[in-house]
Order: sequence, then C-alpha cells, then structure tokens
Amino acid sequence: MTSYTSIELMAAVASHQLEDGKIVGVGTGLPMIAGLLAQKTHAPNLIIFFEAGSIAPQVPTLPISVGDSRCAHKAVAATGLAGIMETGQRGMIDYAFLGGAEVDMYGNINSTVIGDHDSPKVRLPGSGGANDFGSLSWRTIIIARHDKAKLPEKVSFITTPGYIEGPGAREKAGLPKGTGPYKVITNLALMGFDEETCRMKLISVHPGVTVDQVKENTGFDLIIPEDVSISSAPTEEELSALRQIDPDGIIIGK
Amino acid sequence: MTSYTSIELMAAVASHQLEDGKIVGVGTGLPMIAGLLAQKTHAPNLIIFFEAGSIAPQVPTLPISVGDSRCAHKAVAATGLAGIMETGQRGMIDYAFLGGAEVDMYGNINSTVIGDHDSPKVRLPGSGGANDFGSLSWRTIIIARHDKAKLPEKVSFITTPGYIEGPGAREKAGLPKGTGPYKVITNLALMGFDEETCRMKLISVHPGVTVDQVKENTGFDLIIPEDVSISSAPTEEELSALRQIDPDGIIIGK
Amino acid sequence: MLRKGQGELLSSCTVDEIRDWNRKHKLRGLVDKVTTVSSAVEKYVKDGTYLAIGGFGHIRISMPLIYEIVRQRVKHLRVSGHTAVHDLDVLIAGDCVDAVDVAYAFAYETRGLSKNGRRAVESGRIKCVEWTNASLSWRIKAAAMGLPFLPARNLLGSDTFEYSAAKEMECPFTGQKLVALPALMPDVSIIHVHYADKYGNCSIRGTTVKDDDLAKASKRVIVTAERIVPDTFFRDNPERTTIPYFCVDAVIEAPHGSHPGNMPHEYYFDESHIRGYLKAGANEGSLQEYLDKWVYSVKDFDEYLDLVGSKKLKELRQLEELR
Amino acid sequence: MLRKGQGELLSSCTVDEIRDWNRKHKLRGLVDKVTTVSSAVEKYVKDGTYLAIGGFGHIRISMPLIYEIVRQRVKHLRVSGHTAVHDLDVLIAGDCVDAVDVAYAFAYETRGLSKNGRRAVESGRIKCVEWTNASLSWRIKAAAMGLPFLPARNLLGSDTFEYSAAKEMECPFTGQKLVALPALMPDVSIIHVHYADKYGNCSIRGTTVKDDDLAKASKRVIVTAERIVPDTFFRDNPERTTIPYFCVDAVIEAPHGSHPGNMPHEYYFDESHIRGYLKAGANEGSLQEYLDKWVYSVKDFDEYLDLVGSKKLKELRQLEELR
Repeated sequence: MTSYTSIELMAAVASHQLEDGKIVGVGTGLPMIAGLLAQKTHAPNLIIFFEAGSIAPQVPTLPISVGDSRCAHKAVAATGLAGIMETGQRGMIDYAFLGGAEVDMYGNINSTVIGDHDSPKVRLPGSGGANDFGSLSWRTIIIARHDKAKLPEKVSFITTPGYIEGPGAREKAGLPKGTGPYKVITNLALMGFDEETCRMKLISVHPGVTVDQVKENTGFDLIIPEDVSISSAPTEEELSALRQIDPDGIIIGK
Repeated sequence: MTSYTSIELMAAVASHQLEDGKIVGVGTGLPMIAGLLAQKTHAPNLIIFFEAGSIAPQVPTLPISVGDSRCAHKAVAATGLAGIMETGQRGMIDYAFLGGAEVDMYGNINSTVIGDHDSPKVRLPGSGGANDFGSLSWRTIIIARHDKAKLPEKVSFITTPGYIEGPGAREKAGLPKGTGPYKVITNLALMGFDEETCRMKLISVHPGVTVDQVKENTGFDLIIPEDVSISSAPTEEELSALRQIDPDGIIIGK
Repeated sequence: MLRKGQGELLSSCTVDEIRDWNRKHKLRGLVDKVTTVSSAVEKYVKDGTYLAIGGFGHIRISMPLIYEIVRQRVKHLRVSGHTAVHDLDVLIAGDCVDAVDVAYAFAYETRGLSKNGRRAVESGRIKCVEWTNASLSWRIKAAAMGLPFLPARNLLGSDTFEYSAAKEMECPFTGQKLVALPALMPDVSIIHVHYADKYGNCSIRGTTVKDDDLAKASKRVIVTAERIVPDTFFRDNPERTTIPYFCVDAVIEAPHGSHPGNMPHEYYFDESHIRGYLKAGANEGSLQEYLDKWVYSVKDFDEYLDLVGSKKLKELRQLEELR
Repeated sequence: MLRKGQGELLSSCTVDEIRDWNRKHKLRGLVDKVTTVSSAVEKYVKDGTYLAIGGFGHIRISMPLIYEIVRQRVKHLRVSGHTAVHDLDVLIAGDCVDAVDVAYAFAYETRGLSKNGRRAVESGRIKCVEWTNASLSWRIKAAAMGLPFLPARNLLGSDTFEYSAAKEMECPFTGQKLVALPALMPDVSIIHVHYADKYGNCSIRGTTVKDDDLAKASKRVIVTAERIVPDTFFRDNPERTTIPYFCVDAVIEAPHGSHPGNMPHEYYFDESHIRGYLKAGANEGSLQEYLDKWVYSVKDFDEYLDLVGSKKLKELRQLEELR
C-alpha cells in the first residue's frame, strides 16, 4: 500500500472537488496546492485566479504568497484585486477555495479573531480576500483542521459567511442567489451541506478513520447519512505530482 | 494692419482664457484648435485631455476626431472615457472647452435637439462628453455663433447645465460646488458671468464690433458693464501658429 | 423629492440574471474560438439584439461585423451610442436600428451632421434615449463590476437627465444628491482590436475608450483583430491584455478591419470614402447605391478590401505613420 | 431595516474636500519631481497621517520609505491594511501605528502569523476596523472615481460588516440589498514601481493589486522606482502607463527597493532575512536589535543594501529568474 501523509490526502481529496474547464479562486497554502494538483491530474484546463490580480498563470514552482511573481508567471492577464473580485461579482468564479481557523455547522468561517473583537485572545489575519471570494463565487470549498474547537456549533466571528443561520439567510442578507459553501475537507473527512437545512453533513471518511471518530471530533451535530463512503486515497500519480508542486515539502511536509 | 478671419480671432481669444500648467478637456473643432494654439504661444505646459482617453499628447497635425490617433500621439498615458471623466469627477480638470448650438443667459448649452425631443425639428448629436466635462470641470469655456437664435433667453433643451436657473441652482441639483460656465467666445465678443446673478455679461467686443451690435444679436438681456474693452486681435505669432496647426484650413478656413 | 428620468431603459436584465447567464453560457476554459464573420453574426446577432460597438464611432470599429449585420438584414437592433459615428450610421442606412441610447450620434465630429442619421430620427424611425459619454461608460462599468448601478455626479440639473432612464439618489454617507446610473449589459458587443489569440485574449493599442469594461459587461462578445497571435504574446507580457479570453465568444482575423475608420498605429481615415458615404446619405436612393456597391454586392470583407484596393490601403498606412 | 457597521471611519474627508484639495494642491504641469527618500518623508508623512502602501504586503513594497518613516520616528499612523504583511509589520515594530483598516494583516501568508503584529493588537496598542481585500480596493476605487461611495455585494451577512464602517443600502433600480462602501482617500500613499519618469509617470509589471486606483485616490503620492527612465518610455507606448504623472508628488530612484520583499521580474523574496525578522519579532528586545541594525544604524537605503550585500542581491535576482 502507498504511504502518504494526512496533508497529501487532504490535498488530493480537495483537488477532486474541482472540475476541468472551470474557474477557481484560491487562497494561500493548501488550497493553492490542491488547485495545482487538479491541473496536473484530472483538470488540465482548470483556470486559477489569484486575488492580487493574476489570471490563468502557469505556476512554475510553489509560491510563498498568492500575490508573488510565481503566481503571476505566464499569466494570460495581469489585473488587480478589484479586477478579480469584480469578475467574481458578475458570476464568473465557479469555486472559491479557502482555509479557516474555525468553521461552523452552516459553513461560516472565522479567520479574524478568537475572543472579543476589541480585546482579542488571538488576533488572526482577517478576511483578506476570503469574504469576497466566499460571498461572490458560486461554490465555496473549505479546508480546516478537524477538532471540536475548530469545528464549533457557532464560530465566534463570521469573517466569511456560509449559510449564516440556515436556509434563506444568505439571500436575506443580500448575498447573490445560489451561492454558498459546497464542501469541507478536513484531516478526517470530506463533508458537504444538506440542501434542505443547509447544515454540514458527512460525505466520506478518510481511509482508516471511523464515523465515530469524526462525530467525536466535531463540535456540533453533524448530519450522518446512511451511505457514508471512504475517501479515495491519493494515487501514485497524485503523490508524484504533489512532490513536483512542493519539492521542499513546505506545505505538504517532508 | 494684420488681416485675419473671424474664426482665427475666436481661436486666439479662446486660447487666451487658458492658463499654463493647467488641465483642459477639449471638444471637437475650434476648442481643439484653441488648446493647441495656447500650447504653441503663452501656455507651453498646458495639458490637454481628450475624452476618448488620451492624456497630454503631442498632437502632430490637426485631428478629425477627439478620439483619433492624432489625439493620442505621444500621449503620456492612454486610458478611456471613464478614466478621463473620473479624473474630472475628482476635481483635476480645470477647464472644459465646449461648443454648442444654443447657449442661454445662464450658460446652459443645447447640443441635443431643436424642437420637441420625441419628434424633433433638428436632431443634433447629443451630449457626447459635453455634459460630463461641463458638470465636472471647474470652469467651462463655451464657443458659439452669435445671433438671437443661438443665444436665446432659454435653450430649448439643456444638454449641458450652466447655472441652470441662476444662483445656487447647480449646487441644489447636486453638481459639484464651485463649478460652472466661465467664458463665452463668439464671433462678436468675449463674455463672462456675473458673480451675483450668474447671468452672462459682456467683457470685450471684438475689433470693429460695437456694443450695440452685440446687444442686437443677443436673444436675452446681456449685462453690459461700464468698462467693456476691445478683444485683442490675433498677433502675427498666433496667426502663424494657427496655420501650422491647421495648414489645410479645415477649421480656421483657407 | 428625488427625480427620475422619463426615458425608457432599452436593456433590462438585472445583475442576478447576468450572474446566471455568465454561469451557464460563458466558457471558462482555454478553447479555440476562431470562426468567420458570417457565422458569428448568424449565431449571435438576432433581430432585436441590444448591440454595443467597441472603439470610438469611426476609430477602431469592427466594419466586417457591421457590414455583415447589414448584409444579413438584421432588424430592430437597439444600439449603445457612446460617440457613435460611422458604425451606427451604416447600421441605420441598412435599416437595422429601432432605438439608440444616445450620447453622441448622427454626426461625424469635424465633418458635421449625417443626413442619414438625422432623417432617421426626425422621421420618427428611430427612438432616442439620452445619455452622455461618461454615463454610458459608467453604465457599462457597472455591469462589468457585477453591480446593478453606479453613482455619479454628472447628468444632474439637465434635460439630458430628464430624457434618460437615470434616477437621483442620496449618498448613504454624505447625504449629497447623486445620479444613479443603471447597469448596461449589451446582448452582443463587437470589438475590433490590434491583437487577439485564438482563445480571445485581446490587446488594444492607444486609448481603450471603454472596451475593457464593455467586453466584461456583455453577454456575448465578438472580436475582430488586425492580427491573430500566439498566446505567448500575452503570457510573456500579461500587462498588455486589455480583454481576458473568458469575456470573448468568437475571434476573427480581420486586417484593415476598421476601414474606412482610423486604426491607431495601423492606418488613418479613408477620408474620401467617408465623404463619399456622407454625400450618398443625402437621399435614400444614393445611400442604397452605396450599400449595393460596398455591402450587398460583395461576399465578405476580403472582397470589400479588393474594391478599396491595395494602393489606397498602403496610402492610409503611410498617412497614419505621418510619412 | 438597513444596518450599519459599528467600526470607526478612520479617514474622513469627503469628495468635495478632495476636489478642493486636488484643485489647490496637485500640480498639473510636467514638472521635475525627483527628490530623496528623507525629504519626501519629512515633507509628507506627519504624525497621525493616514497611510496606504502599494503592492501586496511583501511584494512590490517601498521599503526605503517604510524604513525612513521608522527612522524619522513618525507616530500615530493610521494604515490601510489590504494584504498588509511585512510593510505594516515593520511600521508596527517601529511603533509608528495606532490603527489599521484590516483586510489581511499581522501575518505572513504561508509563513504564519507575526508575533509582533499579534502582540500589538492583543495588547490593545493598535485598534482594528474590519474590511476585506475587495472592500478596501473598492473604497479606494470610489475615491479614484471621485465618488463618496461604491456599492458592492460582498461583506453582507458577516461580522466583518458589523466591525466595519460600511452601511447597507437598497439599489435604486432593483430594490435589492447592497453594501455601500465609503470612499477611502489616504493622506499619503507610498508605491514602489518598476519604471518612473521624473514627472511621475509610472509603469508596473505584473499585477497592479490596486495601485492604479490608489495613486488617484490619495492626497499625496510618493513613488520609489527600480529605474528612472526618460518620458519617451511612456510617450512611445502610452498603454504601459499604470499611474499618470499628475497623481504623483515625489519620485525617488530605488533599485532593490522592495527588499526583502519580492519584486516581480526583478528579484524574489530574501527568505532568510524575512525569517530572521519574524524570529526577532518573538520579543521586543530582539525586535529592537533588528531595527537598530537594519534601520537606525544605517543612514539610508544605499547603506542598507551594502549591509545586505551584492552577493545576496545577485542570488535573489537569479531566484526570481528561476535560474
């Protein structure tokens, strides 16, 4: 059996959510890796947008920032933050691929602050482009660590709205119709959202993980359907592509 | 005595209204000629904007359109209509230099229609960039032919607002403070606007023209101050510059 | 009391409609979009289409597409007339147009008014809604930004406002009066550019007028290009991409494509052709003769260029280069 | 009921003020604006200035100006933090900053959080108002367009909105709920570019982030450039002018000016320098040692580059060119 790390597995599972011939806006870190992996495997015509303004680049080696020169390498167009987010605002970005410190049962994301906003316990970076991508793209894919603290019933601060308080809440708030969280990928499982209740539901557990383990490590009542499958392990092809993308193991580990 | 045409005189008088080191947005025809003449005489660092998007060009020969390649020749920047008008909207355009089919006592300009809008006697081109330049620039300079029909008490259609109905009307309408018509140059005279009433007033009559002639050819009660002067005739230097700008006499005549 | 213009909104889709349109109909991948003028017009330009044209009325206009629209006898177009000149006038001559969002139209700048355009409006054949060049540019920019409207500070206090479809509004922060300009999303835009690749990336030299925003705002975009170049042209210098490929639905190579208009850095106006056209516009008979010769009797733009002649094309290039 | 964010508006001038400012203070003519880093900072960056920084936090940032602001011990800055990274962090280290309009700050992307930045916020030394990258970009664009606000469709339904100074509004045409973003007009912007001429025309390669709008939105703009070039560089290809000269108040030539940040097409990150800085940020003592060595003990950016060393600078260029 092939050996792989938890991060490699997450990257592979994440990459499977992306379709060929679609546009994805990716954030720093694992989302970037997953996008590049999809391009090298099942989605060669997947188009990546980076928020600083680069459109469809040919990323030559792992970038450090979503705005650095690697991310704009051989792009077909160079624009800016407004240019990217306006493209999203008019419905051209299919997938937003975001990370978050906390994600709740409605897919709301916190990346701003733990504790009181004005005298915080932990100050996090803030929205960056996450709120913009998450508000304006059709489908938001979220990557997070899986434990009770990171997946609470309610995030302490909604940096990027998911389904907010449930069905209809996004539309009522004024967000574009038909948008919202789509998938959540953690180190334990792949999850989606229940169409009726907008609550997070389990889709598959990663190889070697049990449904009970997932439940125990989730801070809210996760919907468990009858047909929970097992996430596909990364293939040899995917693992070798990952090592090409991040040869120094900066994100996927050594 | 130097001989010159009425158009040459108007171009020279118009050019005198422009200051060195300022920005002017010019319309097609005589305004363009007057701007180029100012650059070649007393205002070498006058900056010309053309509405199609060209900034500070070095116009090599008389353009046919404000958007043609002559108008963008050796410009320092090429942008578009929005780029030019947004620069005006934030208060960077000092002078707008416009023509008009009708101009009334408050400096309102009609270039849209004579007669009823929906079944017009004469359909004219419309605003183009005139309403934009005239609304957003600090000072508007207008060039028109001088007769009772072209200078009526009230224009039949306000394409570009002057002082509308008098003092305070621009501000009340929501137009930026401190803007409005500044000078009117016709084939008979140079006029300005009375600060208190916002009504057009005579400044100088062109050489050989009497104050009575001006009054007779004006469709409203023009304010005649005590100290009406005589407009300076174009100098030899100005006439030779005009012939360089328009060697074929397309606008200034043969 | 906040006023509103009494003009009709000639194009009515909302931002949510355009989001859905973009989701369903606009290709995202890098796909070869090279086609022909006739099939692009056949596919996208229907009777009643709301059409916008790139360039500046007689500068950088797509004449192959305009002639083909006339040749295919498309009717009832509504047209965005931000400095519309020869582009709109030829469509009016071909009786393709019912209504115009006018900023500047029916005239040829220093050459004066167009008898053909004036006749169409004064006879009531064409309906006019009034705007200004900046208003139309900002309406297009609103659509390009995915917004239902943009605020602005022009138009206020004018009859241009009264005969537009704009509204007054109050600023949520300062309380000051502003004009609200509704987003303009053309059904089809036709844009002539200097360089395009087969995917639709485009580069424009000189002023863009409003074509970067126009390509983003439109449901369908047909591009003609002086030259089709490899995509490395853009990938080597992504700063020069004026229009990104995913805005564009069809690409056609069309050298001299702006004739008799000016194409910056390529060729200047064919003044004798334009003056001949304007003279023909004096009455319907001579105008139809013009169209017979230059549009209906030629199969396509290549045949048209043969009629213009290589000598003339060379002269126009020399004129542009100030030789 | 339309909601409004409870955050403070850290910059408060209105569009009418900015129009008056632009009328009185911005030069229109083509005037030589070349100066030095120290005199530009002395002249324009005062205690309490609202500052915006071009580039992307650690990419294309003007380090000569940032170091000089620290060196001149400017205090009580309010800073626009759209993906603020090393630029803001060094200003915080120098105790120059009181408040931040945060979109992204106090962190170094894949390198993780900054202890220095976090400490400043968690101790209450720095006040945060929440925004997003697009919100700040659109606020800047509103000012660049001469508008008091721009509508948008982000921010809604989030706590980011609640802790911002944005407001909800209704679209005058569709009635739909939108967010209204107040214009942001920085007192001073500092922007590092690839090419500038002495008048202030600038060209940026790669992504512009928001610097074209930022230059237009700001009361004062100080530019550092990798190279000062003759104005023919722009006049020969006016398409490449990212920032027109009349936006700019001061121009300084500063090769390697983004070090230790990345400058696209010029040099990549000096990763060991940045990691050393982040390590020094663990406590105030080591952070002050860092500033002593790299900022206070050097006279200017030339001396700083000598400390970095030619060998390192060459390596960073090779790294950028993927050699």
